[in-house]
Amino acid sequence: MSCQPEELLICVIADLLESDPTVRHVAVGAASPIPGSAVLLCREETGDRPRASIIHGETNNPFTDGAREIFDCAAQGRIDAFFLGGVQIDGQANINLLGTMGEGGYPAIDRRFPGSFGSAYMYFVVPKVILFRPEHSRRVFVNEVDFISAPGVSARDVHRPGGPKFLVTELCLMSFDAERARFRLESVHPPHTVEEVRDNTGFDFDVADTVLVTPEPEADRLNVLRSRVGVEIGHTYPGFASRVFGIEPAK
Amino acid sequence: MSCQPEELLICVIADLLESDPTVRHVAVGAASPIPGSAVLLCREETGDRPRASIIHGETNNPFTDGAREIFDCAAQGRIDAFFLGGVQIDGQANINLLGTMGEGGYPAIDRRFPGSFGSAYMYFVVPKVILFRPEHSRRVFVNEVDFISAPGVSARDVHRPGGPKFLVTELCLMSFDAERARFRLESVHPPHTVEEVRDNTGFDFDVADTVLVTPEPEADRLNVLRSRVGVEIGHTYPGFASRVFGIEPAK
Amino acid sequence: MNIFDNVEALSVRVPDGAFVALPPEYSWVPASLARALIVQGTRDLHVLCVPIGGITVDMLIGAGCIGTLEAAAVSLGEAGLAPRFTEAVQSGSIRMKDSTCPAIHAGLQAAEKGVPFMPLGGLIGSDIEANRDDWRVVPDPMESGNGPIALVSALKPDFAIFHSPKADRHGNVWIGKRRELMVMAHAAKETLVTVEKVVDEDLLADEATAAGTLSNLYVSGIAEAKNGAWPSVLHGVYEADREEIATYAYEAKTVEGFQAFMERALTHTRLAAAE
Amino acid sequence: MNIFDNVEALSVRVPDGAFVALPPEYSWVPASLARALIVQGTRDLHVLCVPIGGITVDMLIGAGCIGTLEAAAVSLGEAGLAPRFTEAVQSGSIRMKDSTCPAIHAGLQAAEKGVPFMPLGGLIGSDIEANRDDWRVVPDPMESGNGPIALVSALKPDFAIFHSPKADRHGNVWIGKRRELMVMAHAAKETLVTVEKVVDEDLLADEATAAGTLSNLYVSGIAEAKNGAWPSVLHGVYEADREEIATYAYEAKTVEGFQAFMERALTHTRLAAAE
Repeated sequence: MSCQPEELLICVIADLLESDPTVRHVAVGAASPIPGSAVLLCREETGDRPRASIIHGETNNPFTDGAREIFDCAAQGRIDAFFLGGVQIDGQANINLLGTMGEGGYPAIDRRFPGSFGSAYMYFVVPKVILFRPEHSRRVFVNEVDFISAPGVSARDVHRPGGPKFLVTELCLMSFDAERARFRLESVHPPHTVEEVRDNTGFDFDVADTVLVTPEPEADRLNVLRSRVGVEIGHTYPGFASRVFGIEPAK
Repeated sequence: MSCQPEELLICVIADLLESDPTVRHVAVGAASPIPGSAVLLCREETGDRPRASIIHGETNNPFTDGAREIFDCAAQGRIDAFFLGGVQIDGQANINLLGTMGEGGYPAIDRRFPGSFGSAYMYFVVPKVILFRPEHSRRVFVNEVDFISAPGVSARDVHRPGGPKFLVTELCLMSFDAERARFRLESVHPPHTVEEVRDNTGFDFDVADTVLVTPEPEADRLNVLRSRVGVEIGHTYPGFASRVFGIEPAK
Repeated sequence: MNIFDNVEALSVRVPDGAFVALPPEYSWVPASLARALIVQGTRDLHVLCVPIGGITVDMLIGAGCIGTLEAAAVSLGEAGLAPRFTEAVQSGSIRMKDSTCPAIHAGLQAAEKGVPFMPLGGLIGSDIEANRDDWRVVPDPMESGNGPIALVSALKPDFAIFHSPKADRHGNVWIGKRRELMVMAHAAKETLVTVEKVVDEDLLADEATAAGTLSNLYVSGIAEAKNGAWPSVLHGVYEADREEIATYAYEAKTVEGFQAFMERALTHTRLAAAE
Repeated sequence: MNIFDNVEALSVRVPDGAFVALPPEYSWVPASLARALIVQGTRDLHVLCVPIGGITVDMLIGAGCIGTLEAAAVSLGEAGLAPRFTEAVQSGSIRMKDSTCPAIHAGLQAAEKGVPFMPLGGLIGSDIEANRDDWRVVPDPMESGNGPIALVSALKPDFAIFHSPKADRHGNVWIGKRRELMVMAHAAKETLVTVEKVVDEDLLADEATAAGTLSNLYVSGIAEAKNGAWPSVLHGVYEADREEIATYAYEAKTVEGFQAFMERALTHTRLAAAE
């Protein structure tokens, strides 16, 4: 069964969650349909894990203490995994969600994006942050970000129970080692190659002894994704569900 | 019309609220039936002022953000007057709600009372705190309290928009001057005398040039108190309404 | 989250020495669960009253369950002083951490936010502050021109326990406007709740009920306990049993009177536990 | 507290230069009130997005109402970048105070508690923090062994403004589980609210509705505004008008397109104001 690029990425992320039994609760922020689908897929496949909290959603939303609750909840250690992206991401996992800077740097903005959202906080308090940025190019994966919305690593004396663990792009899956402050290439999505990853990455990274070929999702898995998961994620992201899964919102 | 001691005190306090147009909102804490009745009486008589918030009450209770809201509300400057008492009160308006101390002082307790409640906070943030302690004796009005639940005055560099303004007892009404950190006798309730106040007060205080005789409440006022105010306060303090006004709780 | 068959299935989860947050008598106190703790002989609890205690805490003290008590006050309200509390503090048989209401709320809010402390107005010059090693008065670190400020430490209970009119089958608990119960649950590691009734409706499904609901995300265990706040009030469900509280206030003035009172009060709890 | 006849009676209370807190698009944004501010030609507002902005803020920027903007992000969600915001920040025509969601919530909580700052986890090493003169990173004043901590300043808006499905005749406002609206109102000096409908029931009379109600203690003015959140969502009442937002996202990419769009969008508002 042929698989769309979004579907492969959903499965890659779902595998990162399924393989880690400490992930009991995952929160998904605004405008995150692929990570959101991955969490729901994982739950369909494990039967119960993880609890998925989709903020701003009307379903799968346990929060009744207002917009601050997700942040408090994370600081309490009750959220095990979260997703962040970036306009730019550098080799030390610094992320920039703000934009590219003009002459002299911030606040002179060259190209502005929405902003840092809760990244400067969630990156510190959630144990397993998965960086997710489909576009894999030297414009995104730079040697040094123009603006640090949230730093990849912190000085030893800074209280930081959380941080980046993986990076998922349209080309590959990388892991991140906070001690060494470096990414390592773990698997490459077919039909791409290690060289292609290297050519399109502006920072230096390690390469696993055996770089895997990312497995394509099986037909059963795609069926679950296109039916139950698609309908559920469509409640929060109707445009995405329509475009990727062809599921139109219920009237 | 003969008047009970509690009724006189209610009227004295009501006058302090009615005569001050800056008092738009009064909060009444736990176990405060006399101050609570005074606020309700004031509102009956002015027609609309002040708003009365009786915490823990099911009626006249605007708070929907839990037990902390009254404190936050006061810190926001939205509560103009509040009542505090004391096991001991000294001449600098330090109040002790905790108890009398044994040899060597706190934590060696001689006689323990409930505790300081929110006094260490409300005394600082509410502009007009009225101290209310019916028992007027040297056991209560001491030269120096055994334990300062909340201090009467603060150093100049301490942010303190609030503090004590008046003291109401079974014998008299005193005002408090924070600059001089001293009470001043303003009026004495009939049939008591200035000498009686002095004999029963363990601290030094100023005496107004003309000490007034506290006026006894008029019949109309007592009627309002014993009918509308009595019924309303009975919702929160059924025992008090029954004992003082002879109003039994509605079934 | 589990829904258990009886209150004892909750009480056994609370070990000796646990740090337990308890609501005040006017806000859905878990009286039935407290009696189960007494029957099981719990010892050395560190109880945090949020922010004041009443008959339930007094019983726990009298029964010897409490080692350390933190509260802004303990009282039986209109029924007068809390007799076992008064005696215990005067004799020094419990360790008392005297506090003030907003400091307890702020300490729980600090734990809710995962920060080590919360700044708070007032307090400066109070002997409460002077006797708290875990609070500090510091120069305003923001130099906002308002002088020194008090900082109170985060309060992170092992357990928040309370009673509620209802929970749903998913473990979402109705708290109404008793938001201190939500802060307690957020601050605590675990939350155990007794309810009058487990209901079929999903409390989170409708915005109208969701507004007053604590999510099961924070709840470890629930059990039904009919009249679980008795003799205290459960607003909207039943009033306080003023006669029972007045009887307690009178009888518990002596150790013997307290024991006789508890003997009667615990009979039902013991019978239920033995079933 | 007053209940006014129309939205303009609220908008005229907001002077040029006011510090105004605004909820996000998904949480009962006062779109109709914002359009009234545009029509009346309000200038130099300091707008605080709690914590992010959408089409309403973008319109206020495009119409020249905003001098300073504080937000964790501004976006049209699925419809893409917020075009007037993007242009204004790139050209430097507004002063942007970049923040992060929990810092905005914590700053409002500080104002709610009347303290000058709130401690907050994270932030350290972020360029957001590095560029905020009103935040500080200090050694932990409690020496709890957790290293340095960030402090964010209190945020005290002059006005909190939002839209709600209903208020009662006393001015108590239904907020459901949108508790950020309550924190905004507590932190702000005044709160102005548009509602779909003023209802006869007393929202505080019943614990079930009181749980989701903001007391009139915090509310200065209310006016009915049918479809007052449109084109954004009002949960439980109407969905977002995705087509309208997509049209805006496309047309507002140029100044001319924005003006043409607003000409159409404001016609109704102007007519209502002229009535």
